[in-house]
Amino acid sequence: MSKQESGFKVISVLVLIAFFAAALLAYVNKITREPIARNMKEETKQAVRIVLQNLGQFDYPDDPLDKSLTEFTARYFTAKNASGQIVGYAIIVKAPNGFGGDFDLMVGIDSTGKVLDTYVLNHKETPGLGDNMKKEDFKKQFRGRSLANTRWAVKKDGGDIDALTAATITSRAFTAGVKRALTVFNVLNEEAKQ
Amino acid sequence: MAELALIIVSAVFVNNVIFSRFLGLCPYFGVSKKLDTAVGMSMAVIFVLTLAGTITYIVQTYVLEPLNIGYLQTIAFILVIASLVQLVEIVMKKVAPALYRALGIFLPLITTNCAILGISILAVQSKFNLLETIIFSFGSALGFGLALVIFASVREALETREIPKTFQGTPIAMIAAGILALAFMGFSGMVK
Amino acid sequence: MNIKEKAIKSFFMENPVTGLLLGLCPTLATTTSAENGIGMGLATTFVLLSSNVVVSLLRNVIPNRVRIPAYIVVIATFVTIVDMSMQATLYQLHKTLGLFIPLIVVNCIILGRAEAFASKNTVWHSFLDGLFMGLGFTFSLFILGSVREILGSGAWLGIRLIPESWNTILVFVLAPGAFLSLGFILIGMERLSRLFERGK
Amino acid sequence: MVEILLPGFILAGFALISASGLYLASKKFYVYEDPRIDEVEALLPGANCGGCGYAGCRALAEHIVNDHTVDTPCPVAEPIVMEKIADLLGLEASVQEKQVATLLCKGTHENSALAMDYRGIQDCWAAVIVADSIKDCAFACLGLGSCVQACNFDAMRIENGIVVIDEEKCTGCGICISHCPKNLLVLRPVSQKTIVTCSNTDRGPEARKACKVACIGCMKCQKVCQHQAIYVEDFLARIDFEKCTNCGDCVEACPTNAIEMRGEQVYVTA
Amino acid sequence: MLQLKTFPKGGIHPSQQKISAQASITYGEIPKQLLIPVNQHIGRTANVVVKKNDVVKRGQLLAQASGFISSNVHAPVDGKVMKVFRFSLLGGAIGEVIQIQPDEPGKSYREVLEQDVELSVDLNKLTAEEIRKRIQEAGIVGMGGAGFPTHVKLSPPPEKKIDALIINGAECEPYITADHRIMVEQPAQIIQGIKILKKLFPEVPVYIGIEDNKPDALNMMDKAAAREEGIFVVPLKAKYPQGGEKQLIKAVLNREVPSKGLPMDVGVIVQNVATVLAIRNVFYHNRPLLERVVTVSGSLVEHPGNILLPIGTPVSYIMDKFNIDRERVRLLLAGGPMMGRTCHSFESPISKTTSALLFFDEKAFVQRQENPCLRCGNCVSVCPMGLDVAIYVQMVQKNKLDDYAKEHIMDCIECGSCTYVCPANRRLVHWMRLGKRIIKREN
Amino acid sequence: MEAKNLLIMDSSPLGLAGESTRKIMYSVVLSLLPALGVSFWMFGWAAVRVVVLTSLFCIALEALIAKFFNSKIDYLDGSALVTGILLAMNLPSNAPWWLLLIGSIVAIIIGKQVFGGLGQNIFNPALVARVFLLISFPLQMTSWPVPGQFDGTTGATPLGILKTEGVGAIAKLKTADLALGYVGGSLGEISALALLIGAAYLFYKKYITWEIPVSFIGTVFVFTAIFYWINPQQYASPVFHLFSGGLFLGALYMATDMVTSPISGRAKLIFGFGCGFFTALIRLFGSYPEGVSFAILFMNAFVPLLDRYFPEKKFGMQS
Ligand SMILES: Cc1cc2nc3c(=O)[nH]c(=O)nc-3n(C[C@H](O)[C@H](O)[C@H](O)COP(=O)(O)O)c2cc1C
Ligand SMILES: Cc1cc2nc3c(=O)[nH]c(=O)nc-3n(C[C@H](O)[C@H](O)[C@H](O)COP(=O)(O)O)c2cc1C
Ligand SMILES: Cc1cc2nc3c(=O)[nH]c(=O)nc-3n(C[C@H](O)[C@H](O)[C@H](O)COP(=O)(O)O)c2cc1C
Ligand SMILES: Cc1cc2nc3c(=O)[nH]c(=O)nc-3n(C[C@H](O)[C@H](O)[C@H](O)CO)c2cc1C
Ligand code: SF4
Ligand code: SF4
Ligand code: SF4
Ligand code: SF4
Ligand code: FES
Repeated sequence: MSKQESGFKVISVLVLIAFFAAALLAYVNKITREPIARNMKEETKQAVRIVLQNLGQFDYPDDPLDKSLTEFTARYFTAKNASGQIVGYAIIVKAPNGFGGDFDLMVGIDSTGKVLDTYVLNHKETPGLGDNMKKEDFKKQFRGRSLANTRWAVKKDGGDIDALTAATITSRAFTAGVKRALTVFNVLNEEAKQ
Repeated sequence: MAELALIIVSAVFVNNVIFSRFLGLCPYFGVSKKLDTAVGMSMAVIFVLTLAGTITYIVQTYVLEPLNIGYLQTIAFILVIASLVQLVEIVMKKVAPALYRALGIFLPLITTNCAILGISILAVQSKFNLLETIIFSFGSALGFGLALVIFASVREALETREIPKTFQGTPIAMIAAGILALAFMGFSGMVK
Repeated sequence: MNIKEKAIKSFFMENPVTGLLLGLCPTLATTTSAENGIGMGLATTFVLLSSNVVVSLLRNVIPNRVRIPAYIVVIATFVTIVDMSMQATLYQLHKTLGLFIPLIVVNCIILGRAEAFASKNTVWHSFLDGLFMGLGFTFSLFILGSVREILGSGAWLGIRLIPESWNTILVFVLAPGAFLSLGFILIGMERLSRLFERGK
Repeated sequence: MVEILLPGFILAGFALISASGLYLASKKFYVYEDPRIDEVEALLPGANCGGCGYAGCRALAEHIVNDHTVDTPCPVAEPIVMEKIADLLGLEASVQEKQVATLLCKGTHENSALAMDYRGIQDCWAAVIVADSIKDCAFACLGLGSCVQACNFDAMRIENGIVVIDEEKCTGCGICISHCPKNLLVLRPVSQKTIVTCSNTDRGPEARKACKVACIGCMKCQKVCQHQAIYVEDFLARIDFEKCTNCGDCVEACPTNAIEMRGEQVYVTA
Repeated sequence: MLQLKTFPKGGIHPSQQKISAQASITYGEIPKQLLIPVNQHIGRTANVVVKKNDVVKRGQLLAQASGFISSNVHAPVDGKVMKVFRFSLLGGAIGEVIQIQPDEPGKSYREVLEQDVELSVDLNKLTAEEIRKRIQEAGIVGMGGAGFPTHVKLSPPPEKKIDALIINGAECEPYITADHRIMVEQPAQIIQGIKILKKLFPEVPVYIGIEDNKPDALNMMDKAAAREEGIFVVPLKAKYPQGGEKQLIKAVLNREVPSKGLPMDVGVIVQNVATVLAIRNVFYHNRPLLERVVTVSGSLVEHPGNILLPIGTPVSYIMDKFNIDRERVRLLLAGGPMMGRTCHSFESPISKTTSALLFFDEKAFVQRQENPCLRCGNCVSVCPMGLDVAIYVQMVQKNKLDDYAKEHIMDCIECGSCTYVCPANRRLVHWMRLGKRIIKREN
Repeated sequence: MEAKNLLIMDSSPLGLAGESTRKIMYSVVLSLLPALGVSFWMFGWAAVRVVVLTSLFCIALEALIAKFFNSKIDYLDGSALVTGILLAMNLPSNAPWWLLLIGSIVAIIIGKQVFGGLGQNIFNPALVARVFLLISFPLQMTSWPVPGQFDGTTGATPLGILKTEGVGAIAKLKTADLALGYVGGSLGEISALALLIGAAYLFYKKYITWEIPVSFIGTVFVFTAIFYWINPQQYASPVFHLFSGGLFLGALYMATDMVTSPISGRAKLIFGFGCGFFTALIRLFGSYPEGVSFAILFMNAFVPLLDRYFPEKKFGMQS
């Protein structure tokens, strides 16, 4: 064993390695930055397309806008048809108090305030239970519902929504999330009218 | 105040490092054969993790973020943690030999314990402030220690039981850990 | 060394997970499905392979005293590269594996192999070692992932095996199931190892 | 270019700070330790995985150096590493003739009958708590196998009331010896073929009564031995392995078959 | 009613079986031959001082103590030394015995005793040294079971101040009634013995502890002690193992002998009643320890009784005398069923510590298959020493004794309560004894 | 060995009190009869089916293991039966047969036999199974048949209602109903009174001691009382907590399992306190409505530590 390596050599080798490592990473970062950013946006865009797919052709901005209400904040995309008319919104809200905490929910709403579709962006609900909220069986009951035509609570709490079996907590959060999105819609709709 | 208490409860029980986050499992199974060792290891982890959480927080907020080089997070953190552990070891050996004999021997083990890096990164991801980061790191380490100490005592007790040959050693340890994880599920949802 | 023998060894007797009990965190955390297991395994294999090669290349340059920090820096570099490129190409998978990609850095297997093998062997041998160790790791992740996916979700590699209306045993995709499955898999692998050993 | 160089410099800065910090600290806080610990540690993988049961590679190295043993192998390292460490510490014992454990008793059920109906815990030590011997001979092998339990190499078994040692499997580790409450086991070099298979130190008549093949201390073997290798003490013949040539004269002379020739007879010329 | 004293923690109530309690002490004859064990005590082996064909007189020294903690052995009758050899003793050990052919076999031992004149003893003239010296010469050892040389016990180092003497008349073991009968029949003599002991420890109160299941003994001793200053009879609530000295001290004085400690550490000396009687005989008859009362009982004994026998009498003599069918005996116990030791030879001789011989057939032996421990804690709750028996035993079985267990296992008094109550039939005492052996072997 | 007229040699003592494992286990079965009777009365044949099936499954599994792996196992010693019955008492009466089978497999194999069988397990087998099932099949394990109605109506347990609907929803429940069993729940948790009667028998036989039940139930009472006192609008009353859920079943029969509880009295008190504390914690703040099983299982892991640091008081420690 070469035990008496000089302090200088020891330090400089490490410094050099660190330098090259970081430089390499910076280079890789430069290459991948674009695709990553695109991936991130793409995911949301994909979601927007899903929740608004019944609208036919539409156009919407690249980045969502923020909307703060008193109790919560939301982000939204405004979908416009070829003639620039608002045909719907894709609103991202936090669904509060799920089994695994709040989760991000995107709700597509048409210009009349009816729910088109929902999409869960990321969540910590239990696989096999809470995450059944992504399933068609559950999602479909929300289509066409508006703030006015529905009691926004699960049946157990005296509302109109059928809860997922053994996942009432998730269902409540989900329902509350959709309701939030509709509230945001109302505000946006008012603003747009003005 | 209540916020901080919740962070601790969450880190110790609800999101226990071992049973919920799956971090630091190698030392968990490696160092749990004897109770005394487990206690020493727990102390060492508590000390180092709290320190590491603090320092990585500083690195992240004052160096990486302002310079916009977040992608160096992993490499910078691990470098800082590794040096920190070694520095602590060197200093402790000289300054507090008694403490070193009790805890120091565990220090090298800790560098490659993914709980340290994992918790540091999680603290950053959770956007905690400095105080919260410290509490979070400390709580997580406490959770690790709790899990480790109970488990070590269980494994010592298993030594005196008639475990079938096939299951002796690691398999029964895994199963015991599994049952313990079942018990820890009871804490789920206590803190969101 | 005979490649076949080496393969059997790193898949069974010296399998990082079931033989050496290393790298447990990703093993347990990311194996909720067979697919995730493979993804994690391959990511690790890549890091293992590259860092083994680089460490082997640098083995005569790096002074003894800083070899560990130096290796860590090398490994961390590759981990970050994997991290970024997965995010760029396999976005969904990267999202599920989450925190455990950066944590490959501290996966004990990698540093262990760098130290135990690559720092003392030629580039080619280190490459092979990294490859087989990595594949052995992937293999056990795949097995564990399969067991948990089949029992916990009633599916395998995403293909539903049992009718939708049947119940699956949810625990297996949760934390307790990970430990329990690994406990039983360890026994199976031990049996297999002994079989191969005797076969020799 | 800047966006590539800047991170490089930053991390290099980190490295510089930590490396020189460590360097200085290791100078300032230097503590003397057995340098061989460092050497052993350098040989170990340094993965610090704890797989060996010690808290990291250094702890294992300390154990190896301080306790002077390589009994705990590192699970990560290639086996050659442990050999190297053994070499480094000069642990390789000089080559010795293989030793095997040997039972100095032939008190099978036929030769020395059971004196009681022992129903306690089936363990030799447990039995001697209840009775000094469970056979007629007070010195006989109890045949309850405490030694068998202790052997790690599966080299012993109980047959017809006494323990039989598989000399192939026996490694001569000697663990069994201290596990026999009757002190009936000794290590002997494998080439030593002549053995007095008795430990009874009672006078002739009593010994005879207790066991058919007991040594009765008649001195015939002592007289017949040309190498002064066998002698009687306390009414029991004993062989000096140094002097014994395995000529077999004593075996012939013994009236009770208490001396035995193991395996092929090998004559060693002085 | 006054709350009777007893030790607080643990203990059991095994069936008493004191069937020989009302049988007066009878006397045996001198058997055809005697086998005198050389070692009947705890301590160093005595040196045999006679050889083959020597003619010995009653009371003559046969073996000389080989140090302070050792004890003399004397010839109980006139006779001739036949040989000295190794033989099975009661309780399974093998040890040296001196075979003596008596001159007058068949002579009633009572007659022999009656030849000993009763001396008058002037207590005031006796000095402490002299008392200790004569007890030592007489080969007195504890007759309560352990056989510890009495002169050693009676010579505590000066820093241990003795402030109480306890006379152990508890006799808590089932079946045994030897001490009981002594107390009923010879209370005055016992008091004489106590008064000799009191000379060694002047002003120190003496307590005679007797369980309440022996009302006649309590009554007799009470009467005998009533006239004496500083001698108190303490009735005790029957509970096994009240007679264990640590338990007795706790019951009588509420003092706890520390772990690994001796009674003298709490200022107490405990002597068995038979020992006290033997001491008395040293002074009133000038007779060393030559005989003792043995209870003969068990399911195969038609007329259980208590018999005074010269030491060295073989069991076979007793079997003949009590008409015990050899063919049927499968279990021979020296001592009671809780602590007594099994024996395997009818020729083994009784010794200074043999308090009872019990004869049983196969039925008495409970064939027990050891089942896994349920951790029910019965063993722990009855252990008078507060040991975590079940846990230690699991460790012993796996050879995984930790320091804590090693520290405490040695405190086991082998009373057998734990095994008695274990629902899983575990041989706990045997394992505990094995554990002690292992620890001793390691040291 | 032929040892016909040789004398028997063994270590003392030679007498035994005559207790046996079977006696203890079958006494436990006996003591469970009142509670079983109540559940049969309330839930009808469905309950009988659950009890019979789990008992059979448990015993049969042990018999199989005895046949193929370890002939030393005495599968009729009653412990498998106790495990089976207690598992049944933790399940809803409408549990499908496969759920019972999986539960029995988990209890006997993962909970007991991998540790070496009777007496060797660290964790309570029936509870391992119950928690395993609860987590795996929340659907089946959270819909409880309503007692006295045999038409398959299901509802939530009082604690379930409390958790999902808040304090207001439980106001209409009467304590007497809770104690006597007129509320939804698993077979064994519906009647505290019947359980108490059975436990009194075990207590009389000294198979269980007072420490664990008293400190367990007492701790739950005290903690829930504190929160009730702080805010009765948000937290249910301690009396409600006492008589709902599996508290009595857990405290009297499951935390007292001798194999998986500590030995000394002091340790038992602490064990009971821990069980009570975590039960209250989970009930008040967790997302599971009931915490008894989790709490006991969690405390089971502390038993080796408790045994070690709170051993029996040693003789000779009085200074
Ligand atoms: C392991 C486990 C995970 C669970 N995950 C969820 C979940 O993700 N979402 C949810 O609403 N309930 C979940 N639950 C169920 C709740 O604890 C609770 O029983 C249920 O929400 C209320 O039940 P109900 O729908 O039957 O009224 C989970 C239960 C268990 C055992
Ligand atoms: C090595 C040893 C030394 C002893 N020393 C004394 C002593 O100095 N004083 C004393 O009163 N007893 C002494 N004893 C006797 C014990 O206190 C006790 O009486 C004896 O072991 C028998 O106890 P048992 O019949 O209760 O089992 C000693 C015992 C032993 C084994
Ligand atoms: C469990 C146990 C029970 C005992 N029972 C008695 C008894 O009943 N009577 C008695 O005299 N000694 C009994 N002993 C012996 C005493 O502890 C003690 O050794 C004796 O009283 C001391 O007196 P000695 O030296 O005169 O024999 C017992 C010992 C033990 C360990
Ligand atoms: C008082 C008592 C309570 C018991 N409680 C349980 C229990 O809750 N769960 C169980 O599986 N077995 C129980 N058993 C049975 C037995 O102890 C159990 O199967 C062991 O844990 C298996 O080793 C109990 C036994 C007794 C005597
Ligand atoms: S213990 Fe060692 S010496 Fe004894 S028989 Fe076995 S291998 Fe040979
Ligand atoms: S040799 Fe000794 S230990 Fe082995 S069986 Fe014989 S008596 Fe027992
Ligand atoms: S452990 Fe010893 S002292 Fe305790 S009850 Fe058993 S035999 Fe008696
Ligand atoms: S009495 Fe027997 S079963 Fe009970 S704890 Fe003690 S050893 Fe175990
Ligand atoms: S992978 Fe080894 S500690 Fe996490």
